[in-house]
Amino acid sequence: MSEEKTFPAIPPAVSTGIACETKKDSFLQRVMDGFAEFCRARSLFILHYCTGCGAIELPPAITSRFDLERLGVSPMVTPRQADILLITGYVSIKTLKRIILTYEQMQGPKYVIGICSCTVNGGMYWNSYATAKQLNEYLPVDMYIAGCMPRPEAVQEGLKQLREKIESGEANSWEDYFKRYDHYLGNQQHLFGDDWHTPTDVIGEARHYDLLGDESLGEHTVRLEKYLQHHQELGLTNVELEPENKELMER
Amino acid sequence: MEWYTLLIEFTLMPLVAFVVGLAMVLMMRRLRARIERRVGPPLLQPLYDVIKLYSKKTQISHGALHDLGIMMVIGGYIAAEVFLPVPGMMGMAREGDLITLIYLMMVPSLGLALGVGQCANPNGSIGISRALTSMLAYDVPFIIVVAGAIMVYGTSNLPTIIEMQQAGGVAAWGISVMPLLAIAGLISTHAMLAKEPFEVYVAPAEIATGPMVEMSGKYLGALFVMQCFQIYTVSVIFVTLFLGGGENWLFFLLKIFAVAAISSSVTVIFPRYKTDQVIRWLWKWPTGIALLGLAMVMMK
Amino acid sequence: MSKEIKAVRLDEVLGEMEGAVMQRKRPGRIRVDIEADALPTLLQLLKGRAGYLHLSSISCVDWPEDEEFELVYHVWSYETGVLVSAHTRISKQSARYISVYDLYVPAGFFERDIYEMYGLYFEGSPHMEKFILTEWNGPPPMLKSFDTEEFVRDTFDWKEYNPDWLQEIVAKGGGIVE
Amino acid sequence: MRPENYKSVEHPPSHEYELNFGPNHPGIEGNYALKVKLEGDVVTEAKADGGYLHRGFEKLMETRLWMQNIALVPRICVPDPVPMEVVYSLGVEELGGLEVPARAQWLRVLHLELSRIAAHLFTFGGHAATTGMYSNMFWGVTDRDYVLDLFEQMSGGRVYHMYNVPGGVRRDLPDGFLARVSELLDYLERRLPQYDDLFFANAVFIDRARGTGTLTQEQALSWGVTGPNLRACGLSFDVRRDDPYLVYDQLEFDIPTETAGDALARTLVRRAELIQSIRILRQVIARLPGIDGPIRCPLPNPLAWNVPMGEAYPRVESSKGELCFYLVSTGGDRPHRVHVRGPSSMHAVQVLERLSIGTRIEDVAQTMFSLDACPPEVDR
Amino acid sequence: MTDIKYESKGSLLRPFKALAFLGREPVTEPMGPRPASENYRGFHLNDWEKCIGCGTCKKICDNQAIRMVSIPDLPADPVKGIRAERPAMDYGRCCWCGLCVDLCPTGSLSLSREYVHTCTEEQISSYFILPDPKGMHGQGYEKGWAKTADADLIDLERQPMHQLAPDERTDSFAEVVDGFDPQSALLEASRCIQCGMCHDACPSNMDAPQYIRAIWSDDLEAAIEHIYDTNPLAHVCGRVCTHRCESACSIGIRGKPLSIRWLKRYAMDQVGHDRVRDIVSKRKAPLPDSGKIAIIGAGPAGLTAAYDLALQGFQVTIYEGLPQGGGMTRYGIPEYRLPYNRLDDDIDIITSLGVVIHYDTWVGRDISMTQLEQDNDAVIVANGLHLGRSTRIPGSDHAQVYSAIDLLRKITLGEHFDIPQRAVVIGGGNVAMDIARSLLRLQQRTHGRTDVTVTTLEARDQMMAAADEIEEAEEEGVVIINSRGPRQCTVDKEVLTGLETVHCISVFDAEGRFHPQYDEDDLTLYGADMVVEAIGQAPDNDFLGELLTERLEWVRGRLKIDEEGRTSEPWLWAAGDAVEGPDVIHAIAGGHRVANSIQQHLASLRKASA
Repeated sequence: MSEEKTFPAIPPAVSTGIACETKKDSFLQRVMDGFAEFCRARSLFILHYCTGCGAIELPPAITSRFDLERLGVSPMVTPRQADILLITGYVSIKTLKRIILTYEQMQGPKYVIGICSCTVNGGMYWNSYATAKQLNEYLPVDMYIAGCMPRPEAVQEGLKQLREKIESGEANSWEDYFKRYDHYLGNQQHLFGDDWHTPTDVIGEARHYDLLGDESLGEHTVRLEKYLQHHQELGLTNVELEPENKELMER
Repeated sequence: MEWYTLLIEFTLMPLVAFVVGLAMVLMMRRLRARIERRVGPPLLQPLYDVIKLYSKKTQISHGALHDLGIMMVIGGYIAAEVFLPVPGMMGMAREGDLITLIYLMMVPSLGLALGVGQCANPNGSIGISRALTSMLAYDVPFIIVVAGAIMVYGTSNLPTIIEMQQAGGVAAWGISVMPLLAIAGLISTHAMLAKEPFEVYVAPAEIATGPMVEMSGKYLGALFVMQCFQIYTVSVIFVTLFLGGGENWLFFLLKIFAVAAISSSVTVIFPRYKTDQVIRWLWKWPTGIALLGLAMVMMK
Repeated sequence: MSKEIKAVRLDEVLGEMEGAVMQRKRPGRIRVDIEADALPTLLQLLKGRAGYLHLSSISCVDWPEDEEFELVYHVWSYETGVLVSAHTRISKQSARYISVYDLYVPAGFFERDIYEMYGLYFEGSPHMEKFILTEWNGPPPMLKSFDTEEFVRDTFDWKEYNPDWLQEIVAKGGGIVE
Repeated sequence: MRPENYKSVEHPPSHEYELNFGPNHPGIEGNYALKVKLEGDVVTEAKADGGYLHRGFEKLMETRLWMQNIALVPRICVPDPVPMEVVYSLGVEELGGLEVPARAQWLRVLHLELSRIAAHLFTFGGHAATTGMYSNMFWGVTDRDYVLDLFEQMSGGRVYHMYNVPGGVRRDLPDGFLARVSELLDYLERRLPQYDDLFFANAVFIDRARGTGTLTQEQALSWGVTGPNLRACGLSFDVRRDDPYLVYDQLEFDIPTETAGDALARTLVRRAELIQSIRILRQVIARLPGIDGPIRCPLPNPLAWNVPMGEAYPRVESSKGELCFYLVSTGGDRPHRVHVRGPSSMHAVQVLERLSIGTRIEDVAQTMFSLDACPPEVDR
Repeated sequence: MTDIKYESKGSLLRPFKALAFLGREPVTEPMGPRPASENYRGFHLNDWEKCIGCGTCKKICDNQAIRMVSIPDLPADPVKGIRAERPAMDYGRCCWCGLCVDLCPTGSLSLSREYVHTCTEEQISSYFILPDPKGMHGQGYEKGWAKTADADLIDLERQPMHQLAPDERTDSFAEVVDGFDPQSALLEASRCIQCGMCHDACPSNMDAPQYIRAIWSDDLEAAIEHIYDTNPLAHVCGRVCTHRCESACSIGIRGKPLSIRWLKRYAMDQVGHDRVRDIVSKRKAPLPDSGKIAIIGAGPAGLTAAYDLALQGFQVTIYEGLPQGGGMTRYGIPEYRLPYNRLDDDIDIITSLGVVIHYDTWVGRDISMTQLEQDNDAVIVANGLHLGRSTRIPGSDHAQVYSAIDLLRKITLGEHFDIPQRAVVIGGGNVAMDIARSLLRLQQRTHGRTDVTVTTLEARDQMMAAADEIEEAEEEGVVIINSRGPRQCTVDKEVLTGLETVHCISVFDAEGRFHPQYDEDDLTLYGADMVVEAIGQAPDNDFLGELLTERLEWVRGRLKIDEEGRTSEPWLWAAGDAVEGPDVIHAIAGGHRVANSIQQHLASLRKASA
């Protein structure tokens, strides 16, 4: 990926299937979109990843007593299959890297739910050197559920709210990640250092799906591209840059 | 047969298979929920899931083989449905036979192997090798069962087999004629569905759902559809071979749902075996029973 | 070996160790203070002759005023039901000590932990690399000289809330009292 | 052509893989990873990778008042938080020379044993899920939830109770609580045969668990294994009996053991422990109404509480094994040092690494769950 | 219960029993939140009526989730210990441990049974709430986790203070109260929750939380440092302060307030006098803009002003008419409450800073005001209240009718007067108690028996005197008769025979003004050979001279001062009881005020001239 390629004219969107393309205003299209949103709101695959202690209330929420499957929720094993990334509480910096990568691997539309106090303002661990304090600096968050930790009923309520948000077509934070990628990347770089990068090509994706916004590219993405270019010149592929990335990927 | 009838049947048979398959998946999930002491998903949940997956706005592909593999998965089953006789629709069933069907049913597995191979995820690779291993394990008893059935009925043509059974009433049903083979057949069809205790290649806790690990959006949707086809196909084959096929739609559906229900119940109450245990178990019990059944059939 | 014999053996062992100061804190709890170079020998004797098979933990304490680390080895005898804590002090200057991994396998974990958290290196320990703090570039965080609150203040921002009720109060001249 | 969001890696031609088992992996308990090298699907090398849940508890505890730390400690081990509270309280009491009233001690035993039941039910669920048996997981987690209901009535919180404070407990029991505990125990006793049918006596499970992750007694002793895992190797040791704390010396209970040391033995030991916990709770229910008195000794103002100088090493038997805190006070209002010695720091790291080598990939998850390792406790 | 052996092979059929659950009802709860348990720890509730804004919740919060918000609409009363602040909770931090509830001194804070709150990124401000009794979403959930008697983390009881038994103390002027021993002082100090209400309530704004914290950490010298920040008469205040701090103490809302006064005394008593002097001398930090100041009266106000100014390098001269310093604290307070050597210590520290005190020097007699004005940059009037007010009832001009303040001065000076066999004191304030108890001691010493009656206009619960004073007085044998208004002093043949009183129905009228109503039919005579009037004092301002008196502005017999303590004359400041009414700590505050004002005034003068 060279630098010249960083700022070309945005290519036209390519149609890739149902509801994948940009919105056209035809009636049929709107009906289709509405229907897709209706189904999306009723089929919520959550990623089975316990990032923090709030995860302990998810098994009760999913199991018989509170049975989230009534809301169409199923736990999914890999980020590829999941729609919802549940951040269950504090996020240690080590985990945050994995979460970001996980998020980037998920397919849009994708939603992030921040559970517990810690995702909002640091929570209990506000003075801990090891945890990130505000989740929304690094990822766009659709819904917060208060509590330390929230009870299964609160999780249920949060998912219901998310469902309404999806159905009304407002749950577009995943587009925000593309559109304001520079902002998120900047915060990520602030925390992880300037050479932070994931093996995913967020900019390429944004370009492909016509999701480039005014803030998609900026000083931070330039830094990232320079870094990647430098490594490419050394003859390394994207993935082989660091063993860590490989590990990130293989989950 | 007129070409247009055939065309209608070619469209209708996979569609029926899909719809019935969705209902079977729902039944499976509801049944599981009941044993787990909970309510379970709403009625249209399997449909929502599939549509949701197909309406994902971004999509990752790992290359041409990945796409091709998934096409083979769906294509194999769609083709298989056309060879499966249902009440009122014969499709290609008269032209093909049991052996064709079995070959067609291997196509999806191979397609999956092909697709997953390109995903370059070790979990997927392990999953595929496990899938092929378990195929080896359940195919042995299954082939014996099929062989036994062909021997009993004297033909591998499915419509003929159905007609023979329906002509003789319940006493002529495969399950009465060759009970041991029926048992072995039930076990191996259950193994074919890759459900516990033979669920070795999806095993989430071991290899993060194996072949599905890199499947997203439409690909996963395709696998969901495949699951519908698979459970339908396997049930119909069993019903065709041993339960006299469908006299009419009501009985047909009752029978295939009964078979699916047995399979689903077993799934809920067992953990999974390890891969080597699966092979050992399948080569020991169902194979043994099938051989015994075959011997009995041959002695008659 | 009977409980009594083992108990006698403990006193023997401690008697043999020169410079070891023993203190019975309460039944089943013995504290031994010992020089750093004699501690491995003590543990060896305790394990070999008095049946202290279980290394419960190795704890490190930072004493910034003394420029020293205190290492505390808790060993437990399943037979006599006595927990011996062996205390020793290491100078922070050298920040190196000898591993007891070959004596007690669990030491591997604890020593790595102390290495990560305090920067105290254990010679001969098999895992002298990062485990928990692989993504951490700062100083060993458990050192008293590391101020986690200051680090957090420098690294992170806090959420700024501006709810309606607060706006109203601010308009009236009130507000958050710092 | 759609963009790839990462480039593929070619596998080496041999059958060797490197696989990251976790941290986002359903086979791993919590947010934890095991990097394994595979040949075919046999593990040749395993290396634990922790720190995903690291919050720096030991550091944070040094920055907070003695009383404030009660909010922090239960969070060290999420599935079994009560022993954390108790062991911290015991430590501060030892340092401060506080006398815990008898009623508080019995309440703590009640709390601890309920927590042990909850933790074991959770483990059965988790263990079953690794073998693909979700129904048992659903059952286990749901039945644990009934215990959480009791916790909620007792302490006002479902998961984090913060019920034990140095000097005693925070609230007395609500009315009719013991009767509800008794009901729950009856219920669990009715349920246990159903669990046996589904899970413990399930031939497939027994086939799977037998011989998985086998520890010999020598290995267990030398690797620092404690708790049910140690008892599954044939050594009858339990801190509750052999280094008693609270009022465990006034209670009758057995220490169940097995000799095989594999996943099955460990599960059976836990199952028997569940029964013993029920037995202990029945004794507590019988005796608690006769023990009146305060639930807490007089405490200094939490904002101005200097705990006398000294050190303490309290030990309790958590559902996972031997749990100790090493507390050092310099006479200040905050601890000088708290070292958390959780049982899982052994089980999830060195023991798991060693047990994984030579097994097949399918056994790794089961081994971990059968060891009942708790990653937050490793990471702290 | 079945037993499963390790050896058993298990069964493939037993699991099928679980299929029985196909026929059973699910255990799933209906959708929506279940009611939480009775002591659930949900979102906060705060009873704004009870809450005093002390901020203790903020201090115990280990997550810094609580912030105090000042709300202008709310009533604030520093004297009663009420701030117009309320806690606000950040649910991005809270961990629902409930320590804030357990430590809340008023019990206003509790947790509700409400626990569901979700919001989107845009609504994230809803995570920051100001709890009120209605709950987070105004839906009035019931109270969950609240304070209970057995789980209160606030220590409501005081450390007991040893004092002399009544029969031990009546025969001498020995100090009644022993003061804390180190252990109980530490324990008492540890009760402090550092809310700072005492600081706000103290006229001199003494930083009591700081020195209490220092006492608790056994760093008494630091405590002395903190005390001398705002109070040079530490011994005096450690003993006889009217301790408004203790009335404002937030622990006092449900329990006994902290013994702040005794703690100060403890710190002062423990650190030797020489050490205190060393500590104070280190504070001296001369300013360039110093000058010469004259102070009239060596009472608390004058001494405080002198201390402040001397620290800044001013040359301070105090003119005191009486033979010793201390003003009303010496001549108005008996020695059993304030031993004179302690007062001497306090004065010694001030003089050690270079303050010159001319005793027995009456301004107006020995030196004129004009002289002072000429010689100094500024003059402070702190002459105190040395004239007793009279009831002016018939017979009150009798020689055996004394004013309390005169009598107390006589006792201190050792002047002779006839110790009465029976004495009646009119008044219900602290001075009445002082004179009653002093007379009682003198009676015991002279006659071996005691008979002192105190008649007060107010009912018992309205009495002005401090509760412990009243209690101690009664212990010693003083008879207190409430609700009696003096009618006349009965004189029989030039000899005082007693005081006739009338029943007082009410003291104040509906608007709170002093307007006693009597029941004229209920007359009682208390026999006495001495009647002491202790109903108030007045200043003696004759020394100012006619000219100056006319130039100055007056308010109801007192010098008019602005809020900085300045009179209408630019060189003259006034402070202390004479302008503010009798109270030691107010006088000290006034001393600080004028010192500060003078310093600023002179600095601005210099600046203007330069």
